[in-house]
Amino acid sequence: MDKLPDSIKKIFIDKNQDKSLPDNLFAVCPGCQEIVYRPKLEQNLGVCPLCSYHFRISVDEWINFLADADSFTSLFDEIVSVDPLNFPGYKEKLEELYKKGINEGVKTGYVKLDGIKTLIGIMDADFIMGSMGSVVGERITRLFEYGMNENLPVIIICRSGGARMQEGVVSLFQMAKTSAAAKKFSDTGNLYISILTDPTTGGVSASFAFLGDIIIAEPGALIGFAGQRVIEQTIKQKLPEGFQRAEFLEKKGFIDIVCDRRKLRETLVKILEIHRYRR
Amino acid sequence: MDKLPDSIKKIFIDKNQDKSLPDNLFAVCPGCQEIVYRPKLEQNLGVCPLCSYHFRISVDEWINFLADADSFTSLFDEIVSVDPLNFPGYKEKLEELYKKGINEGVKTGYVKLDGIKTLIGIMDADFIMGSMGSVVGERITRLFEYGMNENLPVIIICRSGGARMQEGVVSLFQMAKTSAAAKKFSDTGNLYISILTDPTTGGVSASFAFLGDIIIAEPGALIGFAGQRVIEQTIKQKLPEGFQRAEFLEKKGFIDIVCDRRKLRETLVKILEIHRYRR
Amino acid sequence: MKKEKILKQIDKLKSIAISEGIDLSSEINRLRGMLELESDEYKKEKEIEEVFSIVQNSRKIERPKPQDFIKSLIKDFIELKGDRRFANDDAIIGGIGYFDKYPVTAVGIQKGHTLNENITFNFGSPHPEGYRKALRLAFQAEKFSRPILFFVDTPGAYPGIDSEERGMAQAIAENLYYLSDLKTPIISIITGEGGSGGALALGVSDILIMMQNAILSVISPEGCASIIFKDSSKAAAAAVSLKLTSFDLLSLGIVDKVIDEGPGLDVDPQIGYRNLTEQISTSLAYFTSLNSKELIEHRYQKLRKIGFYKDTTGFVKKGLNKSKNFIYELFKF
Amino acid sequence: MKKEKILKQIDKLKSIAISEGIDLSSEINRLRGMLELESDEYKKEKEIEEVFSIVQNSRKIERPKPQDFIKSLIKDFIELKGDRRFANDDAIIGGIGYFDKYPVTAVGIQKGHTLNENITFNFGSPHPEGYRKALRLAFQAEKFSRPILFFVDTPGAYPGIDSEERGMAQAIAENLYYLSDLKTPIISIITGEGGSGGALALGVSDILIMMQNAILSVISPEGCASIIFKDSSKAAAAAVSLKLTSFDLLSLGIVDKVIDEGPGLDVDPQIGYRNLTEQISTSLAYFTSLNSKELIEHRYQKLRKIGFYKDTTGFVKKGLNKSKNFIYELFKF
Ligand SMILES: [Zn+2]
Ligand SMILES: [Zn+2]
Repeated sequence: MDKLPDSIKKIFIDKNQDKSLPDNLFAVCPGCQEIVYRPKLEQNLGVCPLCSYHFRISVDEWINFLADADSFTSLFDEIVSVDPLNFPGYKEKLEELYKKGINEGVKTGYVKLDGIKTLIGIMDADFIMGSMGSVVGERITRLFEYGMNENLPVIIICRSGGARMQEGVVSLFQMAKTSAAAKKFSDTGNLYISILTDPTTGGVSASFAFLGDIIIAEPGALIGFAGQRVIEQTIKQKLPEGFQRAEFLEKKGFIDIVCDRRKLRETLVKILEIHRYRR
Repeated sequence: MDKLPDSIKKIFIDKNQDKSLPDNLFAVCPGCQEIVYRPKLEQNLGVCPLCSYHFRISVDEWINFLADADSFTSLFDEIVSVDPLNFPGYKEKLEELYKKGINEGVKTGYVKLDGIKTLIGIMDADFIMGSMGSVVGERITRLFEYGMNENLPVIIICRSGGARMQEGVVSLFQMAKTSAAAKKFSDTGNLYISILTDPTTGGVSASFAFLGDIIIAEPGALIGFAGQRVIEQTIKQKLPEGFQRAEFLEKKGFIDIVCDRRKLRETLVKILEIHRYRR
Repeated sequence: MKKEKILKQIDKLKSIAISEGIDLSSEINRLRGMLELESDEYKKEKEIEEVFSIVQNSRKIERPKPQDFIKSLIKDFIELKGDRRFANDDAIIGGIGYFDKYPVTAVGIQKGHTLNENITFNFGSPHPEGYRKALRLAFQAEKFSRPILFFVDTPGAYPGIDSEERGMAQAIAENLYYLSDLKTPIISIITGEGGSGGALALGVSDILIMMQNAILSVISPEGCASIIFKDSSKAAAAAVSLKLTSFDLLSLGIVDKVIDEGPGLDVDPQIGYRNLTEQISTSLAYFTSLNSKELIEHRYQKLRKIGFYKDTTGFVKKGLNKSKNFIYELFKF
Repeated sequence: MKKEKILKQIDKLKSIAISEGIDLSSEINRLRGMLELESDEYKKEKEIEEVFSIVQNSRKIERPKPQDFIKSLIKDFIELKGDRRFANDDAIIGGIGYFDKYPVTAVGIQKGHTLNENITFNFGSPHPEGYRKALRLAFQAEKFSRPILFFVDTPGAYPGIDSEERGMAQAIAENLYYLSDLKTPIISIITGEGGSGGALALGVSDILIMMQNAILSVISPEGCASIIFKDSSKAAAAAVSLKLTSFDLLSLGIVDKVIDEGPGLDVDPQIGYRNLTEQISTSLAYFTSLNSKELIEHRYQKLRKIGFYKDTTGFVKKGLNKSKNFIYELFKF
């Protein structure tokens, strides 16, 4: 990992609290407020070496970090978004994003993890908050269908603001569609591991994100159905510290494992193996 | 109903707070503390006409009240208790109870309700608190097995202090045995209605009592796993008003219907009919 | 307003042209152009007005609520309570009864006609235990081969601390998951306000029916306006953009049937009830005639096909994972 | 004590009889009779002592607890948390790993070796969510055809307000119900204190194994003494009456195998672990060789046959429902 990942760069710019630090070679960690040296952070998979704060990392970084070298082959890139409702500004937004080369709210394909072939979906928060429109729904659905036909496990790294409002009820029903596919996939006896990263909320959390046989969450990740602002407005009070965070959800019984990113790959391989996926 | 049911008589004696009332023709209701006239109470199925307090009634009274006239035929009376552990005093207790003519902790058989044939089990609290020993377990199990073979519904009126300690772990395993039978019965698509009356606790509550497709409770009935004294000793504080009562359990999501005894028969018939048991 | 002015001006010019014998046609055409522009705007305004009045109508306190539908359509209804885990949620009513000759399981989201009722029913916003109760009753319906009727009217699942603590997201997801292949017919009817995931959790069905003046939306128009348009006053316009009316959703292929309400359910519910009854009867007859494999396959395909996207397979010549730019090119056409 | 005195007295009389040449045989016989009586009592006392020391041993803080068994017997254990409804219960640990070559699901009740641990683990007394977690993991094991190992050591399900509020009775009942025909092998091992329904909820299995010094009881000896004997000091005697030791339960046909602990698990667990490992290996090989129908039928029959009663069918001549008195007559013989 010699290059500087873009998303981390962006985070440094966003989160950097001391503008005087030159060239963003250093960043202020939102977890410990300490100054961290960027290349160190990179080496550490985007986890603060001091306090283990998990920075958000990009789709490419996820692939680099999880997959065996050059093992990723993308699937379903051919499915692209349209603007079914003629929603104000949506078409322009899509064009702008495609121009940037971002493919959609989720990237799907297959990889090898320590030699074990598995299907993977990685959500892309840079594409309209990783929201689930028709394309995200269709790709996730196809991923499950592909998995049930090929008897491959499915791993999905979730990160989403929820439904894609610009596709209205069409977007809402992607929740039902992906959940139905997850059920059909499960009935073939195959394994689905869901990994919840910061943030996993709304329509994605209320569908395939919480339907994993095994649900893993990254430390500190915000996970929930309703947005925190909406809840605060409804109950007219401040939310408690740690509310809707991975550790909170684990205590409440909704997460199997809160797993440090630095141990995630090894954990996934172990889980895949025990489900007899090394052949 | 001309005769005075024994159990009600007994309750009057037990509960009667004003000993001066002659001959127990009147009783003080534990619900409203008012004086109630015994024949009125009888007419009212043992429910206080003033405050709807549900007095405990006996097995025979249950049959009289629920079943079509002369429709009850008992089953499995031939199974009687032994003393497998040679437990101090158990044999003598059993002999004493049999001498009194009480058959066991549960009476099982079939009845007709408004012409609909159904299997029924009625627990008898006069037999060692309606505790579940081998015979209760065996009769309940046979009731389910009979039901699955004949495609008949099963109704069980629960009332029990729990496991029969005098039969040790043999008694404990009746919970597993009856639950397994309930599962097998359910898989044949037949209906099991569980009716929880005062009290339903311990091993009976933690097995077939809570396994009904539909769970009905009598108003005010004490229902729970642990005894109130044990809980108070454990948590070192008094229990809140209404704790472990039917209405409490309904609020907590564990009871389908809290049903007044005076409406129970009609409710049961409706439920049986809707499950297509009138043929 | 403007339109009338322009029309009067055109009339005036025409009279002048005739009386004075001069050619004013270029000026008149200019005005006509303005008129067309004006008329588009006028139509749009009117549409916004209409759609938002449907939104408001769908929430009317006088409108019959799911519990009223159950009372009117289900004979001998027996309420069954509880999720067997944590609580009975009063925002959801469920039980068994007869629809016509069919024993059915009916589940509805309760909404109040009065403030007191609304407090009891939490304004029609269920907690996770409500959805879990619904699922429990659905499993029971499956055991006894009873069709299920869902009546849906909710601003949405309740967004509170307790809801999140008990896993609202998980509860909704689980409903979608298990309802998708439950082996008994499911009919879902949106009767009023179909609010997002909280409505969808009871919307997975063999046939999705909407009352004519009901709405179904991924987000409330108010929420959409403030999030997308950054202007909460634009709720009415957002309502149009969201395509949340029954006929919009019918034409999008998401809703299968729209039920004529006659004068409107709030005015006289009987016509709406009658039309709905007819539709349910037909649907029950059809779906109970399918075997469970056919039923499940039909339900899956119904959900499966929802979605609008462009499949560029035919055009793609390069390797799949290198098609990014190419796709972008395609998208422009 | 008394016994020794009597023996000395007999010796003395014998010497006198020989030295003095008189017949003391009747007196000696009288004393011998006393000795036998005394010996019965002595035996009983000794039994009470022995059994109660087993009870106390089963609860020893030094004794390995289920989490230690899992650590020692399960390779690559990955803990999986939560009931997906309300909470993760720390009194129960569950997860996946390998037993020998078998991927298994292992679930244990955690008990502490220290006060702090005990506070974390609630002294090995689970709440309803603990049993629901166990059941969730059991269903998952079924999906993936993984055998299940339950390690049980608990004073009982937690008797608290919160436990009752969340349906302890219902939770245990549901475990018994669904485990009874779960389509994957289940092996249950009572490692220490098998306390009543709270132990049984993880005791429904294809083979029920007890560590030699473990106990399994419908009620604690202390509870039994105070309820039945109305005297809490009679716990030790109650322990004998309850037949709660591994060998008692083996001979009652409830426990299938007793595992030799060698010097005792608290002294050196390795021998016990080794013997248990061997037994589990044999059992897994056998039960994984059955198809699911055979497996379920075996499990059902195993539970089905538990119970001691007299079936008087052969004797009954009268109508079944009039046999009360007749049964009473029979009972006396
Ligand atoms: Zn840090
Ligand atoms: Zn009264």
